[in-house]
Amino acid sequence: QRAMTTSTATADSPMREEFAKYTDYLNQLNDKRERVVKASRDVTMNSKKVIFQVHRMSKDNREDVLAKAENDLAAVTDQYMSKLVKELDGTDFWKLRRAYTFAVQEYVEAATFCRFCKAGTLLNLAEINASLLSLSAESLEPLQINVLDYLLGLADLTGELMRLAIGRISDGEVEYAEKICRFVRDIYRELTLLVPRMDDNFEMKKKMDTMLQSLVKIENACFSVHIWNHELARALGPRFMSPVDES
Amino acid sequence: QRAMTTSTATADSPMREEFAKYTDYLNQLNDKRERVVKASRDVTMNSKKVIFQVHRMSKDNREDVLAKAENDLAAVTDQYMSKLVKELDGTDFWKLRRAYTFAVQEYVEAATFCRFCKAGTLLNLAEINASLLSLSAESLEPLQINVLDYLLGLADLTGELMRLAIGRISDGEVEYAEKICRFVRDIYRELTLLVPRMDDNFEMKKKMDTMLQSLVKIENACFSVHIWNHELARALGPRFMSPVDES
Amino acid sequence: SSSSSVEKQFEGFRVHLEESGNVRERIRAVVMEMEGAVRLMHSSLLLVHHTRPNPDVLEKAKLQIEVLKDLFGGLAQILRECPGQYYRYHGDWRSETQAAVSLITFLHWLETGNLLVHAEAEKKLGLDNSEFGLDIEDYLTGICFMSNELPRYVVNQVTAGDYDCPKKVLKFLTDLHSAFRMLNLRNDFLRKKFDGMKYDLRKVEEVYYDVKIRGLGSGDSIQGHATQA
Amino acid sequence: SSSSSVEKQFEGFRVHLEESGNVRERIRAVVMEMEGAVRLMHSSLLLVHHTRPNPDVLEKAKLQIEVLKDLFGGLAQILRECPGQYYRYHGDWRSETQAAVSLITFLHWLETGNLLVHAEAEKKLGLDNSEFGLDIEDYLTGICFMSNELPRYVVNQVTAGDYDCPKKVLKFLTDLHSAFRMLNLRNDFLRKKFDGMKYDLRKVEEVYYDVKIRGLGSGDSIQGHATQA
Amino acid sequence: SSSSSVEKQFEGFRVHLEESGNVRERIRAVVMEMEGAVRLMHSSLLLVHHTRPNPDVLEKAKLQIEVLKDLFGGLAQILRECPGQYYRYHGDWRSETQAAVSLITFLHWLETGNLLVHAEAEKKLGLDNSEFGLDIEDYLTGICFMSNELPRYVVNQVTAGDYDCPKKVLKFLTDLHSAFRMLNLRNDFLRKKFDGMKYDLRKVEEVYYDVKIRGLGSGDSIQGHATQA
Amino acid sequence: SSSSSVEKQFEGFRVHLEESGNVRERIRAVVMEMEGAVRLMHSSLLLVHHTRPNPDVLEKAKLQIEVLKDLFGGLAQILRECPGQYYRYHGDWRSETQAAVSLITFLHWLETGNLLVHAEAEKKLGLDNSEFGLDIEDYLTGICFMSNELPRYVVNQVTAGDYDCPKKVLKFLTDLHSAFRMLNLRNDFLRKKFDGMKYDLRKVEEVYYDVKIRGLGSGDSIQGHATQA
Amino acid sequence: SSSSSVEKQFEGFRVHLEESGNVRERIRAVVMEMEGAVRLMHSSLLLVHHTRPNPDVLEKAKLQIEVLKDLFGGLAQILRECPGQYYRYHGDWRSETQAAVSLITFLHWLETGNLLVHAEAEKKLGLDNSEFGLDIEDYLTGICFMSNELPRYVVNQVTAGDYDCPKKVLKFLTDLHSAFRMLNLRNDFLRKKFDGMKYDLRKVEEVYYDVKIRGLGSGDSIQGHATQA
Amino acid sequence: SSSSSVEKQFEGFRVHLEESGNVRERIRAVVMEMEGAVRLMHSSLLLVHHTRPNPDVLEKAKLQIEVLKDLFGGLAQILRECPGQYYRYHGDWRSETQAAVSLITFLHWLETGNLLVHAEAEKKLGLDNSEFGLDIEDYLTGICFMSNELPRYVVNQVTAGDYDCPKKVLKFLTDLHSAFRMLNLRNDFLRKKFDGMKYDLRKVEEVYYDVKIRGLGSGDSIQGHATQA
Ligand SMILES: [Mn+2]
Ligand SMILES: [Mn+2]
Repeated sequence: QRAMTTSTATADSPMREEFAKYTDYLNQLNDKRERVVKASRDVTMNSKKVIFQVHRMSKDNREDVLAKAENDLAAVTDQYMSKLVKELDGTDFWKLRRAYTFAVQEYVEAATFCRFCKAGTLLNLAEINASLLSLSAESLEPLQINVLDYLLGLADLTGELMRLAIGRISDGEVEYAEKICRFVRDIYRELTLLVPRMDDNFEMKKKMDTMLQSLVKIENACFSVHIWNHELARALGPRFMSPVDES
Repeated sequence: QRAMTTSTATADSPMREEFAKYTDYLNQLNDKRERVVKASRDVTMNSKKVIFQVHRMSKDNREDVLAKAENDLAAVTDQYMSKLVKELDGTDFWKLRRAYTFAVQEYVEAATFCRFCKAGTLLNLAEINASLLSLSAESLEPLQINVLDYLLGLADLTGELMRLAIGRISDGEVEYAEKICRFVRDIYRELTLLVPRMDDNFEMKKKMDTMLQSLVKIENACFSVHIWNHELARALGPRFMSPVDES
Repeated sequence: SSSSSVEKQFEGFRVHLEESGNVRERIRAVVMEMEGAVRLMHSSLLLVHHTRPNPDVLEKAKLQIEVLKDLFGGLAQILRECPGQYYRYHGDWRSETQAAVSLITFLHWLETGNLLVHAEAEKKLGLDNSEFGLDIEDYLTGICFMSNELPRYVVNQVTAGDYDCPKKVLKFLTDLHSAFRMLNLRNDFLRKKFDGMKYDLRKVEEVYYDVKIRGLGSGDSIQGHATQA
Repeated sequence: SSSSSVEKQFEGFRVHLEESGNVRERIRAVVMEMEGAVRLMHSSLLLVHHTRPNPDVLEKAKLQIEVLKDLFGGLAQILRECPGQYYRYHGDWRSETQAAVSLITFLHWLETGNLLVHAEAEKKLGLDNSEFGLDIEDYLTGICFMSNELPRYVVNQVTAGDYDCPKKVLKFLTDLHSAFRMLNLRNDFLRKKFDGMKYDLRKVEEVYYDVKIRGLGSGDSIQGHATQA
Repeated sequence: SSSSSVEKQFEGFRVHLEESGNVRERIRAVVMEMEGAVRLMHSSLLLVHHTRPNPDVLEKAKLQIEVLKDLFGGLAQILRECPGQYYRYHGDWRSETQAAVSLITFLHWLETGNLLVHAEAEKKLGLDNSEFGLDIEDYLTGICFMSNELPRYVVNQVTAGDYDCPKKVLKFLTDLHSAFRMLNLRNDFLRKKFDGMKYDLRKVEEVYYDVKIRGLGSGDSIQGHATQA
Repeated sequence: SSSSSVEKQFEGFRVHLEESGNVRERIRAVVMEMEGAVRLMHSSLLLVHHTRPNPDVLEKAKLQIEVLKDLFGGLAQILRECPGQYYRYHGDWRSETQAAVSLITFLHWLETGNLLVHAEAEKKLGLDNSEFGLDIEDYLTGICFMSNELPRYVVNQVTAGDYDCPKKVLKFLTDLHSAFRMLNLRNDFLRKKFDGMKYDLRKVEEVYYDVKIRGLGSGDSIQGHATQA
Repeated sequence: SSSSSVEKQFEGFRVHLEESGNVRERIRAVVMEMEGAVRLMHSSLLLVHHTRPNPDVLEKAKLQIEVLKDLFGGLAQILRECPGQYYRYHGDWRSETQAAVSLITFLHWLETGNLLVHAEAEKKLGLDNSEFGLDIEDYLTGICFMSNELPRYVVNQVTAGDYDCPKKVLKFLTDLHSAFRMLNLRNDFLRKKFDGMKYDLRKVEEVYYDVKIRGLGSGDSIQGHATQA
Repeated sequence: SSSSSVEKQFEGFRVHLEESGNVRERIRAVVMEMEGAVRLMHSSLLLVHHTRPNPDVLEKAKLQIEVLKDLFGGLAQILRECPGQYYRYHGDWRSETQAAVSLITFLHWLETGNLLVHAEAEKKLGLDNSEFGLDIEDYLTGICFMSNELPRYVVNQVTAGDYDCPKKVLKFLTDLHSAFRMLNLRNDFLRKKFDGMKYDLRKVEEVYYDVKIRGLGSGDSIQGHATQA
């Protein structure tokens, strides 16, 4: 009968011992990847909630809303980013990057969004990474967000800033909108220089297109409110120019 | 200053109370979806492991290997499917289907694969669903896998059966391969009648193409071994026909 | 034999799928009628853009609500035969439902100046029983569509000489927008629609101030202007 | 000012990304050489299909191993400057590594009849330090590519008159396949390659029996045949 | 023999396919000329955006109508040889026909302020015989394309100082849009184009609003403003 | 007035579009039944891969031909009301017709070993009157689909013990392929399908080769073998 | 022998392919530098959106023109070695050339308000000898890309207080668009880019309209307003 | 004025583009004829698969070479008017050239058993002047296509009883493959086609194996078998 000879000899071949090692390696790697994916989903979802919280800001409630948002962000850092750090276990940051990159991008988006609304400045990668240092156990190499994920998160930030700008104009805060406009212009311009150098920049290129669209939306909004204000100033006459310029 | 009038009045509008209800609803739904997604990943990964275990089967170790596979499958059911059932919380089976359908398909694939290897029969949907009944608490409506997910899982099963058939032929079990061939033919033929009726059948149509390819691979393998055996039988003369036919 | 047990199960599936295929065909027929009713109601309501709103226009539009109610009743009837499967077929009538919501909430606002809340919308469409309700995301999407009509409405009303309209709409839309901000939306269709509402709000605001600086609204003079007059 | 602090940070990124861009360019140059070396080695080894294997053929192929070792050394050198970023650039030399593994393991099998295990492969390619190792999935993929050569080898050897070759290859491939089955593979590239190994195994088997029933192998007569002779 | 009967049949097919291939090539040649004529006419008509409309511009555009008429005559000639197959080749000249309709109806509107109705359009393009008519869906699609030009036209006319233009266009477009809404369109290309018409309408409404709120149109003084004066 | 003449025209369009919408709905209903009949026939015919062909299998498949004939009759009935518009709606039943042709020609070949020619196919499907025929490109596409079934058929028949099948199929397919090559196909769907036919031919050639080199077919003894005997 | 004559021929091919491979590698190196220079120039020019245009911004951007000129010189040098093969490698530097053209023509327009014509562009980029010129389609595509920048520019200049900018840009873009329309473009990339230009034109027209209707531009007083004054 | 200098420039572009458009149209006409000739030649040559090769079949195929030569002459004529632009239009006749090469080299091999070298191929197709040659990569791609025909040829010849064919083909293909391996191909279309050649080689090896292990070829007796006899 066919194949009689071949199927028996294999039971305890010397190869099997070798392959047992490979098996362990692959199993552990896959388990780790799964844990990282799960931790990442929590980071993503809760970072999104922080972003929504910031959008609840209006002229009158800014401090309260932002204080809550910062609290929520701190909770994301302490509860969920720390879990991600733990699951990553101090290694394989690059190997498993695809499993957590979207979460980290969303986290960067939330953190930089909070900072801009609070202080009008860009939260630096170094600052974020400094805040992550305390999360990992002493013995482990701490997770440090890489430049690529930071920049990808920043690209998404500009979409949120666009929404914010439109809202601020409705709320009468034209100067705030103009500040956002300048900020997004700066980021966009800086990124144009960096994009071609980024690893796998296909994704980033798409985000740059979206970013330009967002920027144009902000600029168009500033344009309409500007000509509108200008017409108003003319209508009211020179005596009444100043309060309008202040707005 | 612009917008002075509008931003103040909103704080305690009657709408807010209404929207607080909507907010709660959406938050709960999203949280539930997240939990279901996570439970689903466990089901998927562990079902895949069961399938690999079954593939370790050879002529000599069948009972042992399958016993272990069935054990593992039972563990998937008890530990991971039960968690999925719990997270689904007895409701929203259709609403959240997209969050768990791939997991359930993979589970069906694993369960039907085990059954075919053990008994040579098709594990029915009713049997699977019966085994799930015990997982949910008395008070809840139990998760019942729907026909669509079952059929989608079945379509994937044929890919595993193809791999199995090729392996069985190498292992000399030609009759086993022919049995698989007949089984896959039956499933394929039955499914051709059902596909057009399935919801969103685009996915299933793709799987049907893959299934036909798998079937053709099995048939081609059976063909080569058949003509090969026939040539052998001729070479050995009529006296030696019988042992070959038996193989 | 194994093959015949396979056959038997699949025969069961065939029956099951044929039934659900029939359900879909029946839903399709109702939905096509819903599309017609929505279209008619939309056509009737659009007239508010070209005249000052008046009872005749609104009454004609309201007639379709009853039609829609009956059609939703028809859907509910069909779905009653498939308990627990509302969301299986939900995608088939989704966009018509959203359009219907946008129209009845617009109509309600025209009549009362208030938002038709979810429970009332369900009631109006005869969806108030526990089996066949109005999905909240559909309701919210419908509200966004309604908001999209408001800038156009305000522009046309001002053109037609109603200078008090912008203020009323602005108040309503500001409240609505602020209420929407409480929601945590996933990055999906609804969020995109909500983004559009911001532009509606801004356009209405611009019209409001256009009217105001020209001293056109009743009792709405702004300081600068007032002084000037 | 805010704008200049932004600029400063981005200036840092620019430097960082330029550096990593340079790393990529340097890797690219090495990988192009690796591709050439792999191609040469492949060409040399292919000669085993057309003649009985002989030391000359193998020696010539082995020369390239040293070249590859040096090139991997070059890569390691580059990567040493970016600690912990092996997997950042890994995709850039992946397919060349897999091809290299397939060739050295095939060569090793031709010489010894045994599988070159992972640790030995690392050593042969000079990858044995902890910083720059041989990724296990790349090693396993390389093994699958090697397996793809075996049916062709066996067919050509039999044509060239070596009737004992099929048995030897069959034993080896059976063991290898059985060892592979221990792995839990994700549904990915490696799994697809492993599926191909099943077909290799079957083809080798057919050749083995072709030879056997014709009583061609040494000491390999099957009963029926033997009796007949 | 069976084989030769197959051959004979295929010889028949060869002739059939060659003939229809030739028809397509001849249609292609005519359509390429139509494309050119449409382009020229479009270029001429575009000048109305940059000046107040004047007879010279319109006359130059009208010259192309005769060219188009001849070309449609050429198509009709070709199709006469394939009775009953108008719709088989219809797709080949469809988009040029739609473009032609959009241009001649725009031109007609500029001259008369009225919609060029289907029968007149057929006549203008020499399509009035029963064999080769102007497909109604193509006519309607062309109308939608024409509507897309109106917002731009109105913006440019106001810039050029014609403040009465928006009112006139708005009246025309409102009527047209409301006539369209009576149709029960399938979910296809035409429906999508028609859905776009509402954006044209909205834009024209906004321009009319801009003009009116600033009291620019003749007989368009706003009440509030009037009092103020 | 101008506005009412527009209205009147659009009323005419409404009627026209509604009528053609109804035609499409009626066609849709027939086509859905055709799809079901085709599916049943396909499923019956699939059984020829499971066993040696036998009358029962073929008889069961043949039952559906009558069903299809009735359905095509239904289509013809509908189209009779729209003279000259066969090709307007043609796309709606095209793929079902092609599938039907592939099945009836396969069945005919199984019974007779000959190609069912176009005129016979038209007759079988009741399409033989001049108004509603079987489009030649659809017929040819159906033939290509039938050809795709042959490699699988031949493989399974040999496995089932019919060693003369490959020769027969090869003869048929070679003739068919060579007849097709006379056609001058445009660069379209049919051309692509025909290009695929060469893979069917190659596979059948290989099966015939496999059978012949092993001396399995009747009257197919190979010389080398013969000498040896 | 035949085999060695084959070998000899392939040795010739090897040399040929290696040479053209080297040419490509050298072109690649130059093109990568061009990409960098284009990027820097783009980034500098983006500043015109941030403020009213000023000499500093333009001077900084201009620095890169010299860099580009040198790089094009490098390309020309390489191509000089392969006479008649400009178009063989053309695709390798095409998109960088188009980007460069868009930037230098934008810069030139900012400085002079005129279009940089083809001959001048060639000269600026040092492409004025007969061997290595600026492909006309690349020049035209670059012009289209430049046009895409204008709507954004005009919006930002108005916001920055330059109310006369729209009129100037509109004049330029109208002339440019009308010049383009004379061309008979094939249905390709350039045609698609040109089709996009009409959206730029429409946006600039709207900005001009917005400015003019509010009486913001100098010498742009609107009649209605005038009366009121 | 500036505007008219722009116009003048674009008038130049119009002429330029029209000329190159005409060139493309003329090339298109020639290429369509080439496609036909290639198709006819292919059809004729395919007959070698169904019979033992014979002079009649080859002679008929050879007739088309002259046709192709004339058509290439036509192309050369057109290109002579555009010096230095061979590679600009090269893509337009590329695939027909490759197909032509595959056919004439296959034909040549059938007649002589040798590879038709590049210079001979150029000569056969009348491409031997310096202006309009046969691109080397097209020649090589054509060779790869020819190689794809060989497995099929060998299978069919063995079926037809020519057991010595595999050995001959194997020798030819092995030499060809080994000559190809000397080339350093870029990662492009040609490389992909060449990678496919190894499957042809493997298939031919397997056929040779099949013939040899059964002792069918002349002078191909297998040792074991011989002993047994
Ligand atoms: Mn975001
Ligand atoms: Mn699977």
